[in-house]
Amino acid sequence: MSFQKSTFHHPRLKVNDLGLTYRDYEGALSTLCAGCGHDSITSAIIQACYELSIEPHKVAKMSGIGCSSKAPNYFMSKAHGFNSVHGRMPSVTTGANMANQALLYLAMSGDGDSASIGFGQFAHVVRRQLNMVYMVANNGVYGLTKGQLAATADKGVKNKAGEISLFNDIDLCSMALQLGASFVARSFSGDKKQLVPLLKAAMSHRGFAFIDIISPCVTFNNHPASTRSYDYVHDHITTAAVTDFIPIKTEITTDCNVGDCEDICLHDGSIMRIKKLDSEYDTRNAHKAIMDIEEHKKKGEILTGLLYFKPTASHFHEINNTCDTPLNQLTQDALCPGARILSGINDSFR
Amino acid sequence: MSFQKSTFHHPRLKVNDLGLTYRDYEGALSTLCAGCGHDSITSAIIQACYELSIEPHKVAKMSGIGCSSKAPNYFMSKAHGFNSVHGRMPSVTTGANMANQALLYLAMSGDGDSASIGFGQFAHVVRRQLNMVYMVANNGVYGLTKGQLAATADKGVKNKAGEISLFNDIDLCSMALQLGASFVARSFSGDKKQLVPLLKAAMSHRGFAFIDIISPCVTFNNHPASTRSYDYVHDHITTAAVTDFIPIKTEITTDCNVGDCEDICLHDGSIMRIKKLDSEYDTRNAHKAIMDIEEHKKKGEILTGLLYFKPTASHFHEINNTCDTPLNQLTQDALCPGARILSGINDSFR
Amino acid sequence: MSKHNEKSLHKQTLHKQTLSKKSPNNKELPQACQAINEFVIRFANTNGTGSASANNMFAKAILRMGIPVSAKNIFPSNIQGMPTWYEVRISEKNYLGRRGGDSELVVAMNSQSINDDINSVKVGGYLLYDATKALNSEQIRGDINYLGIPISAICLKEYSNPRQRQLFKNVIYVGALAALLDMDFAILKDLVKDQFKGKEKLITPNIYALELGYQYAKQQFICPLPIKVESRDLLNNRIMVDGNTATGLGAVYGGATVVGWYPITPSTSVIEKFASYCARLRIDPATGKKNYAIVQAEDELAAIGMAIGGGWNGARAFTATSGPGISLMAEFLGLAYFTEIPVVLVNVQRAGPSTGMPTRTQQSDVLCCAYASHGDTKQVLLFPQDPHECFELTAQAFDLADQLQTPVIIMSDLDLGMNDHLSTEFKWDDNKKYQLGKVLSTEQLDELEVYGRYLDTDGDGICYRTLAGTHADKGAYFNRGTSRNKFAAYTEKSADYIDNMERLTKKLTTASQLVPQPIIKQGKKIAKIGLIYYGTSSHAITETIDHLKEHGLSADTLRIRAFPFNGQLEHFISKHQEIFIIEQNRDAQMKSIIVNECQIDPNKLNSILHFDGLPITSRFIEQAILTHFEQQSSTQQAS
Amino acid sequence: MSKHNEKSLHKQTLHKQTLSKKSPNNKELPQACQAINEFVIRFANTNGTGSASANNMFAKAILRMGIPVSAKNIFPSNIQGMPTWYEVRISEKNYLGRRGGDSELVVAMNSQSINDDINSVKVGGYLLYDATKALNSEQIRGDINYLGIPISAICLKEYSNPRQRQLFKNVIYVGALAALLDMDFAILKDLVKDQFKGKEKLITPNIYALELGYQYAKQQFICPLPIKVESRDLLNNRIMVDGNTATGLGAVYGGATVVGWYPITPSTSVIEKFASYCARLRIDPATGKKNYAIVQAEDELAAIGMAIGGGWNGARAFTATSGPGISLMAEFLGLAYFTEIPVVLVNVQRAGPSTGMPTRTQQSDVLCCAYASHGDTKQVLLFPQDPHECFELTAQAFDLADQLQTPVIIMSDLDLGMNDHLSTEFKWDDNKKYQLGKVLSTEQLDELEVYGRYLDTDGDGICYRTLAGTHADKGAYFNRGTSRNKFAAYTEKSADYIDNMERLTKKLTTASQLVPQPIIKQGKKIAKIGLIYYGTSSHAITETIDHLKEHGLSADTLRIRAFPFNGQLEHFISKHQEIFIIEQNRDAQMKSIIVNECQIDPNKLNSILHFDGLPITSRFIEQAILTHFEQQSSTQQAS
Ligand SMILES: Cc1ncc(C[n+]2csc(CCOP(=O)(O)OP(=O)(O)O)c2C)c(N)n1
Ligand SMILES: Cc1ncc(C[n+]2csc(CCOP(=O)(O)OP(=O)(O)O)c2C)c(N)n1
Ligand code: SF4
Ligand code: SF4
Ligand SMILES: [Mg+2]
Ligand SMILES: [Mg+2]
Repeated sequence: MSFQKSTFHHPRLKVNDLGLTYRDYEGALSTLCAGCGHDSITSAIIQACYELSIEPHKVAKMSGIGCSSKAPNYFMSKAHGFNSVHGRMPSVTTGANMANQALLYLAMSGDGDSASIGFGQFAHVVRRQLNMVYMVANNGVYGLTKGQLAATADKGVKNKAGEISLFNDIDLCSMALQLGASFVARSFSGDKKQLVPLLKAAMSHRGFAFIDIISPCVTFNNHPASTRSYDYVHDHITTAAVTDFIPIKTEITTDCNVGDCEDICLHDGSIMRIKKLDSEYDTRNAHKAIMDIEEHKKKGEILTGLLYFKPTASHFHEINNTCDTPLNQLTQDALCPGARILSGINDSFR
Repeated sequence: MSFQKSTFHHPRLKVNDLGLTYRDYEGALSTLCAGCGHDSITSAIIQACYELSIEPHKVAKMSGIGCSSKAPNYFMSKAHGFNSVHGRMPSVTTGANMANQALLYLAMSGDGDSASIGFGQFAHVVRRQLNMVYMVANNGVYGLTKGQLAATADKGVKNKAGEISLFNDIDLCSMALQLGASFVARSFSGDKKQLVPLLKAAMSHRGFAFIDIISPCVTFNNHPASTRSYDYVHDHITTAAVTDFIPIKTEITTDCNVGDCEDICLHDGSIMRIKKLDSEYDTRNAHKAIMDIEEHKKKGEILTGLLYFKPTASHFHEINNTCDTPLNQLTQDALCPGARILSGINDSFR
Repeated sequence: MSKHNEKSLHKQTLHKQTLSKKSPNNKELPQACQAINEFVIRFANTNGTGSASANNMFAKAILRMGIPVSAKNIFPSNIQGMPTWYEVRISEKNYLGRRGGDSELVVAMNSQSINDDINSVKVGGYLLYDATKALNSEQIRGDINYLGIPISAICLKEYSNPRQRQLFKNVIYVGALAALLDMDFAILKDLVKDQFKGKEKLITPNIYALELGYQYAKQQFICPLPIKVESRDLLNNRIMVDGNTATGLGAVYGGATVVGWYPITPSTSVIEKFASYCARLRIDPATGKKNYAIVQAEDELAAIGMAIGGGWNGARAFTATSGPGISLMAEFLGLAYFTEIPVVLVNVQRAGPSTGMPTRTQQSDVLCCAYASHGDTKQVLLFPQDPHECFELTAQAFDLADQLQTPVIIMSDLDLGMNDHLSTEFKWDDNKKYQLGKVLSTEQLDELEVYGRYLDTDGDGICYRTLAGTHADKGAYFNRGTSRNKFAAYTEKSADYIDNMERLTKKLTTASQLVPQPIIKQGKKIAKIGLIYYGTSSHAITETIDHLKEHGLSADTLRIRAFPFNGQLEHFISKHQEIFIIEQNRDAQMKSIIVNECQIDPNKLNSILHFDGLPITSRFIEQAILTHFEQQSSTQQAS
Repeated sequence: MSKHNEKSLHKQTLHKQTLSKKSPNNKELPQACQAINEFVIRFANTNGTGSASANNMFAKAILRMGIPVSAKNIFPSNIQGMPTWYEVRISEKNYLGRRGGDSELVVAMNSQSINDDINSVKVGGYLLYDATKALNSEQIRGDINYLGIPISAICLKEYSNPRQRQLFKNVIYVGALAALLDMDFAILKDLVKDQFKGKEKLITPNIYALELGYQYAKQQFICPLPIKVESRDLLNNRIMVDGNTATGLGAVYGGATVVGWYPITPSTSVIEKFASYCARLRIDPATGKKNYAIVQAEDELAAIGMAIGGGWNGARAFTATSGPGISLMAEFLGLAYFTEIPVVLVNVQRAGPSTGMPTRTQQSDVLCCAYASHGDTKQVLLFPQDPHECFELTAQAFDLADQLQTPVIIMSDLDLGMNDHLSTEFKWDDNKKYQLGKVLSTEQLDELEVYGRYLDTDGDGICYRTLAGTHADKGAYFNRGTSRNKFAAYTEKSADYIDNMERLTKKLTTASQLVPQPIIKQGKKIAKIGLIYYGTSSHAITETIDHLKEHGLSADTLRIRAFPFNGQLEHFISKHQEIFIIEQNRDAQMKSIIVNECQIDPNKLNSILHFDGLPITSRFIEQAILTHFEQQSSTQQAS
């Protein structure tokens, strides 16, 4: 069941550049468990889109199957959404994007959805550099099927039923880095301050952006033996670099030390400011990022923030040399070669 | 069609420790193209098994679909083989191994089979550390379907039909390393001297062993614009470390400089000798291996040899704590709890 | 409040007053429902609030009183906070299918759904609700009886911990029901003790909560109500258990050792139960090591791939899945069919198509399983009706798969798999030996002159297989999904291909003799009506037969237990004038298969199709049959 | 040499001597085959040796002489070194199905298969072979004529480069055939010129090779042979092309822009041809950019996923696959059916099950496509018979998918897809507009009061869809594979679910009216026999009808072009006493569907099932029909 919220607008609600209120970015009432990390992601997305003044109907919300994949129903009801099949969101998003490159593709997946059944599709959509924001709500378990261990669960942890994770975890950020993603970040659903600007940067990035968001499952993976519980994550989080997002035509102020701060002009003219919290960190080195992730993991820490960014990335349509008009808007005139040409073709078969 | 070779044995053929001749390790006549790299892999496997005195019927030959996946038909006809479906060899091998851990699993796959359709299964069998030898015959194309580009093809190369590879290649060795494989090597079908000892080491290793074998497709990917042609590979190959294989009870001689040479005692008592050709190379550092692979690639070189090895690796059955008797040999007595226990179970439902 | 809307309201509850004939607003009250051991209680809860175990305790208490009972859990595809229902049918007539219709008693604990829940009370029935917050006038029907208990208020007073306040609500209403329905309170106490074995600290507070409810009801209402239970001895040794538990246990008894699986509702618990029984019964006593291996695969393709790999290598291997997983397994099922590998697949069907209604039941994968995969394929299917058969047919499935060297698919469904059913107890004969089929031993191979994997030596379409590692020189072959000759060598020769395909057809004929035969119930005199059904539809049938008799109609029945069919089905159809095939799908899938495989004129077969996702009811079936005859007689009159 | 083995041998070839009535060993020679424009030539080659283009040139030369011709490539599932055959049927009677049986002339170039090839020459027929190495005595039949040409020796002498020595062998025998069969040599030269347009340097050596063969034959044999060709004007504008090219071109004309695909024989060339036509016809002239996007996906699941994503977003999207790919797409096909997304899938069927015979033809995915995916599903299928229909039905499939908002599957097969067929030319009417179905524009949404994605406003089961980005406030919905109400909100309510499922059934009824109707050929007087067939079986039918007439049997025909069916099929069946359904599969899959969907008594339907992987022949069909009537009359006599 899903509930529509009342659409009555309080006259004095704040509006963004498009004249839309925060509520214009909301979706149906969530049916997730109270306290589920995924709901915090939803609200971070709403905030980011509202603040970026994204036109809701220019967004396509994509997902697979899982609690996390339900989340797109809970933001932006004015955007079309496609809740597809388990693990296959990347291919559906690829096709959708092929058909219409003018939309912003916000895709939500789970760790079961992306690291197990969907791992092949995940890898290949990274490889194809599809222009999209690929979010994984990483809770270390299969929420919707009641708590089985995901492939992202750390080796040795137990799920609620007491089963131990026997194998090394698959780190989706490391994989995305290795596969050549141009924007890779990790964040925490409980840290909106970090998450919202990362989301904004990812949405403004033209190219493939991946964000692994640790998102505790309160029902099945919030116990003391978990490394995806709110408490554990709070206590073990560490951040390499974060972003600030400065929209077009905003005056740029300097609020950080030279050297630890870098302003990058994005294709639409807005500025992404990378602030390094760890001054050693290099957001341009994918290999080092992989090693840093692992070193922190060895120390029991979770490295979050912007892990890698390549501002000059190209994306699928550039590589494919697709025409600028979205393919779904080409008319018969542009598509159909017509009878005259056909008669020439017929002749080639005589 | 497949042809059986005549099984007549010349009385003076050399025999190995089991009293078997080289021909006892052969299979059906190959139906691959004359000059196909895969046939060289076949003969390297035959040589390795013959020299290691492996009992043919204690081997299970596993494969997916492709020219490469036909290869198991062309070695060891005395071993059972399973030519499964495209991209799914890893799961079938997992099940087979679960059922009978006493066999040696020699698995052959192609780059289409493993890097595209089978990428998810590839990743997860690595993660589960199945005790097997996973070989990929890497020719950069889909041979059996006539030359489409594989995901392992280098960006920018053309296939025979003139299509350009638009995206970064997936490097299966790097992936295996990232996913925690305990033995990772790259070799070249044209370099038996390197390949045979690597195969022996992989077969003697208890744990997951991965070998990516560059294996030119003479029919569809042996042209000048290819980076998987015989000529290209010959000219651009470079080797980090190779192995020698010293069977049990053989006297160990020193034939290399101290420091660049390491002897490792395997679980069956034989010795694997790692000889470093590049004295800087560290076969115990998976991350460095990934970086080395890439650095060489940037220089236009193909790094081959033993890339990584973890002698103390554990494997699936150890982790699972499976009983030592192969599961397929357990009798009804061991498996069926019987009527008495059932009546207790019935009572629990009253 | 569409139904029996009554505006004004004086008293909401029957506090210590005799049930009057007058409603609170002085309208004539309909006769209050009266029943002993023959009524339905519906619990309306919010999921994730712990109601399931309390409701289950209630049902089990009825069971321990010796009264036949059935329970249906109607839950949402979400984890917490959505409406969920639990329907308990108490029936000393042994009518254990879902009854359907309104309930005599509704326990309405969910404010989200309460309006609908109030409407689901039968006229003259009872509504037990949390009276902490008064009902509004819209929620008052004049034709039912209200039993308000301030459950939240009691909990607020009694408990300080919020989790307890939530959990004990459920226990309190069970306690109240004990008083209202005259249940054996001692049984409830025992159940609490059983449930918290090992967590003894929890026993006292639970019993205390039961008593809170019990006492409140005793004090405030006239107990028992006109609907109530009385102890009986009607169980005949039956047990109450869900089908998935039985299937998991059947796999243990059947000797399964290799499992690849991927979680999916409603099949997950098949594997969970298999795993937990294995952990208890399958650890090697000498070494503490496992006599089995279970892998949570990365997806369903891998899951069936593992099972096939295990089956090929001579282990008894299986997997379990539902809907989408079945579709994903299609390619591998074709491979196993064509390469003739024994493997068992448990399909716990849910409502399709696509993701459909994952927590609702259906029998809608029949067609896609019978002919799974591209090309000409036919698969062996088994249709258990209850937990007893889940156990028995699962164990047998491993024999059949080994004997036939082909996949065997157990066609369970959500109702059977996840709901508790009263069922014949599980039985095992220690003298029965596993049928491992035609597998050649080292010695047999030694004696053999020529070995051909696909030589049909016995003429039954089933050939001799060999296992890797058996023999140093003989019997090895290259297993492949491509076509091959009798010696397993690759071939594109038409004659070899046809020969092989025709042998596979012959094998299916052999299979039709080996699989469990249909159960036919037929009087000496053949009835006019023949009912054909399978799986969980069977629970509605006794009731249907009885009710049809009341309408002067007698019916014989045939319950399909397996595909492929043999002659009995055709024979039954030919002997009956009016055949009805009862199914829980939209497209009459079993009928399609019957028509196709038995060459039966489809016009001879009437379909009764129930596919709303809830278990089929006898009412639905009766209705369809009666309507059929009414229409028939009206057309006859007209013509 | 099982067949006509003759031991002793004097002369192997008919060197400049009249065809004598005596065999080389003085036995009576059977009458040498005589035929003008009505015979079969079979080329036996090794694959990977360049024979395909030479053989194709031969067939095309016949075509350009105005004589109907058909060609079947019978190739192995391997790349190089295995036997491959090319069968050319020349028939001025327009019998263009595979004839089957032995051939009048066999060109035997493959020493691996030569014994079989010699046996495949018809009594009195001719064997053209490479006489560089003499045949052994076992290979000499007394009842056929040997035409030995030392082809290898000629090549060795004429060419130094080994690749040329290999390639020109094929051209030489084509040249020889030109002399032997009295072909128009100028046409062959033209074909060479056409073939090497752009590579002019290759023209002269190829023509030289043709002449080598031509001159050798002229000098050494009495030319022409009693079998020969004569120019005619029998083509009626027909073209010769393979079905996959036509399908790829149809997709261009149908406006397809989004393609996800994965290579698999025999469907690969559908996409390759689509891509190459797009590269020619679909580059934006202004910018040089592509008006389309093609992705070689990682597998078939991703391929169909991409097509569905594209279809959801309003592009015309498709994919193509075969056998295993169909199985892998099952889950996604269910999603597209249930979420009502237009998408086109081309299934070029090959011989199953499993990997089966990947380079052989069959019609064995009918059942699994019609009911693809778990749950209650039905898919729309189209059955093209020839390249003309591949073109037309593919273009139309995009209209149908958009109009019906559901997957449309084009059921081609290897024979149709990969073999050249003589076919009506492609036609396109520039006035015809794409039917984009019910998609709401911004303006339409503006005017709408309430939008519900699944409101059946028009009562035809097809609802109005909206595309992302169309309207700032209205029309957005959450597309899902779970069940939903008319407003696309998630529901587990039985009534909503049933309502939706019944609407989908209604939609299929609407579909049955929109899809291409069957082609019925029926005289004024209804014949006793009704033949029902579909797809490539049609090529055998003219011949069958003629031959049946010779046996005094007349037959009407119905060619199925689409599923779901409408009333015409039932009507045809009811009007004919004896119905035969002709299929290229083992399990009578189309018959199953007919019986099931049209409620027809299966006993009324006789199946003719050809499933050896080669294209069906008229001989096979006639035989089956004649046997049927013989058996019928013998049982009638007996009784
Ligand atoms: C093909 C298929 N297999 C299995 C399922 C059952 N299923 C639903 S959600 C899910 C896992 C969800 O886990 P995850 O992606 O981590 O999401 P979460 O619920 O944890 O947010 C599974 C296995 C399914 N719907 N489809
Ligand atoms: C499910 C499925 N999809 C596609 C195919 C067709 N197919 C056969 S082999 C192959 C690719 C083989 O490429 P690779 O694995 O690289 O092996 P190679 O032939 O190059 O050795 C494909 C796509 C198939 N058999 N099954
Ligand atoms: S089960 Fe876990 S992941 Fe799912 S909604 Fe509840 S808390 Fe969130
Ligand atoms: S096509 Fe390529 S890969 Fe296949 S057999 Fe020939 S050379 Fe080898
Ligand atoms: Mg998860
Ligand atoms: Mg390859």
